[in-house]
Amino acid sequence: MIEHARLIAAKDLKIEWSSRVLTAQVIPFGVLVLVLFGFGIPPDRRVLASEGGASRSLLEQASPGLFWLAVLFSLLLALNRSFAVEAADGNLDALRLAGFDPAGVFLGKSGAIVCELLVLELVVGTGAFLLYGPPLHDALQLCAVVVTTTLAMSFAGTLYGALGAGLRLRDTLVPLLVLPVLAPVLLAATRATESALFGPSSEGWAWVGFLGAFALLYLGAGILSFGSLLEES
Amino acid sequence: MSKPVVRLRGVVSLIGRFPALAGADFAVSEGEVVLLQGPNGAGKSTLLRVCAGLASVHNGTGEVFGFDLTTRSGQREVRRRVGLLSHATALYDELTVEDNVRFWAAAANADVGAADAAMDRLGVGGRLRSIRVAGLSAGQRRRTSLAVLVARRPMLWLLDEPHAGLDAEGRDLIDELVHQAVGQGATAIVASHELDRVDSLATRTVHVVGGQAMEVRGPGQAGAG
Amino acid sequence: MTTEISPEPASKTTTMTDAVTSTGSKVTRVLGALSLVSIALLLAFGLLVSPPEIAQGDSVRLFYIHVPSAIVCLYIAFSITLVGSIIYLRNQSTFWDLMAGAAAEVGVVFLGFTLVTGMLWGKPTWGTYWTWDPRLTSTAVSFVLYLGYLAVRRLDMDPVARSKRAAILGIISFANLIIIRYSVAWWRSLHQGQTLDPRDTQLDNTMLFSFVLGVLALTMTFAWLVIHRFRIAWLEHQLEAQQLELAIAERTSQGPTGLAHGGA
Amino acid sequence: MGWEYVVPGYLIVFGVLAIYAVSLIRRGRRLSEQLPPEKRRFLD
Repeated sequence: MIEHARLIAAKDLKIEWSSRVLTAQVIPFGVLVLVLFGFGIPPDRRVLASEGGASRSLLEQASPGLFWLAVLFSLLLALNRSFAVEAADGNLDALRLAGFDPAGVFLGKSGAIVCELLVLELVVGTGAFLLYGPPLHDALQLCAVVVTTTLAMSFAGTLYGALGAGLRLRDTLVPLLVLPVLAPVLLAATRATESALFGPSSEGWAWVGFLGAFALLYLGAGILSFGSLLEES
Repeated sequence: MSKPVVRLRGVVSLIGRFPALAGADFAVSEGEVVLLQGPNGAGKSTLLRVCAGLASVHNGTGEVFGFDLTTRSGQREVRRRVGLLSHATALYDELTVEDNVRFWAAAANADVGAADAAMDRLGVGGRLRSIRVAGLSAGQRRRTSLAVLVARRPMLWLLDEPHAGLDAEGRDLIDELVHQAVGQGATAIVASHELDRVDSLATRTVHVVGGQAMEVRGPGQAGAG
Repeated sequence: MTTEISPEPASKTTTMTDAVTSTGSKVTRVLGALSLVSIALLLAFGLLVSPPEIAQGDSVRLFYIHVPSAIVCLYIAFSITLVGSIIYLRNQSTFWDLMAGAAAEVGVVFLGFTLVTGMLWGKPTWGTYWTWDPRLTSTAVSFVLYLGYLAVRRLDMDPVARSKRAAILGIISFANLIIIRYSVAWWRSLHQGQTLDPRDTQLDNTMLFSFVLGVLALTMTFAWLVIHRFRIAWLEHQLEAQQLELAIAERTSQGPTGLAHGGA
Repeated sequence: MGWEYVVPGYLIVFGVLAIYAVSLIRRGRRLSEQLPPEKRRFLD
């Protein structure tokens, strides 16, 4: 299973590396979304931070949510790409014929998405710090949030991506399925990032726990159901 | 002397809601090279996909290598043991020839040496190895796809119009490959319109018409055995 | 799905035998009558007999349909979908597959009612149609969640594979439903208290009776709708099976004749 | 107080219910006409 996962992940990353879709299209898209948020939310508007009476710009205050929204939209592109590659030219049949362990395929595909998202988050996150200028209260917590959220989004996303695999309506169906499911993840990631950036940390760790539990749940669901999803057309 | 490899009885298989196979009876023994013949839309491709464990059996019974095609676990066992060359080449455009062949070979637990040997054998080794599949000609794609098949060393070869899009040299190569595989104990089912080519190869011809398979005893072709 | 068939063989039999041509039956007719009576009673008690509430005034009357429809869809409908999906995955029972789909569709309708009445109640009470009330927010997300489930059920693909995908989705959607409600409630409880909790409402006896009536009326209506929706799905399934048999027979008949031509 | 929200609420809910119920009945009639009676088993 692990060997199969490694094969699939290596293959997907190699495809990304050689086609440069991630670096040339998805990441610029994520950064663009960040910039466009600045048009929608007036950058000069200031709000009172909850304690101490210091004021922050509205964008700075909203930066955690905006960042994760940008990541979520980029995830949809990455997912679409990940399954478009398999849908082309009878590859889905070939995957079935190859005798892959379905759990391995799930782990491999979601693993590749995790790697891609982490790269994307590094770039888009840097962009968010530069554009919105929030403080950083707890770097360790921020890392924990990023890792758990990435896992949660990738596992759930891959499961729903496979649900749409091989269908003509995939492009529109997958976002409809994924977005409500990831709504709690977006919520939790935003709250946790808020406390990692602005403090206090205590509340953030609870949300990190929630994100971890969500990721585990979808890891299990994906491993169990990928056989039925992928092996029948 | 000859063990049964494929045994289908009254198989109905659907594409969407269309019965591509409507009660097909079909049997193949070990070491045979069976030629499938028939007009377009007769169900040849679906017959091959059923034998590959890909198309599901809606009605009837089917076994390949003794594994039940009506169960998912049986289908999974069958899939591991067959090689299917279909109209689609099942290659990743963005990857090189070498990456593609090695990926699919590794998936089937074949070693790197087998993959390399297969590429050389099909004439896509050397300079072509490091070219992306997107940049290949149709014939070269097909050769690459065949290299994957050869590297996997399947026990049952399912070839759907294998000669299409290949030059004379490539066609000879296919015949040679099938011959060699059968010599080593494999079995082959070939769907083709090019009778003159396959006649020399086939031990038996089966007509596929209207989603059914009909035995034909052509001149000079003894039945199974 | 059903319009493109040729009705020749079927319509002949129905004109000959004088059978009922509807999805009704004795059970559903009784159930339908009871639903209508209880709805009439609900309208009478909910709108006329019961008094306005002290704090909310007449808008409390929306509760008599808001809360029951929430109970019906969240506790009954989607539970049926969950159970049906599990049973289908275990033994490929067509009955439970179709039942899961029927319950989900009617459930989504009731979820829509919950959403609309909740917003209409919010306007006079909170001064706005939409507040980020945990119940309202999670209901809206769940609504989209189950719309997705219904979209998968309508996909044009191999019916068995579709049923399997739908069943998997039916199970994880229920888990998602819980996750969404839980997380949204947690989020709101951390940030701001609710101005007016629906549960604090003071109910006198007539109001309580109207509420119970609402639960009764909507539950029976739900049952009636699900049974009819299920029967439609069942008929569609039968019709598809019949068409398939025809198609197979037609294809089979092509066999020998085609061979005679090809083999000659 | 509140009647202007109560009335539309009741109208929407029971209106949609009525439309939905009628559409189900009609769909059922149309479908069952296309099937022989012995296929109309409802398992209830």
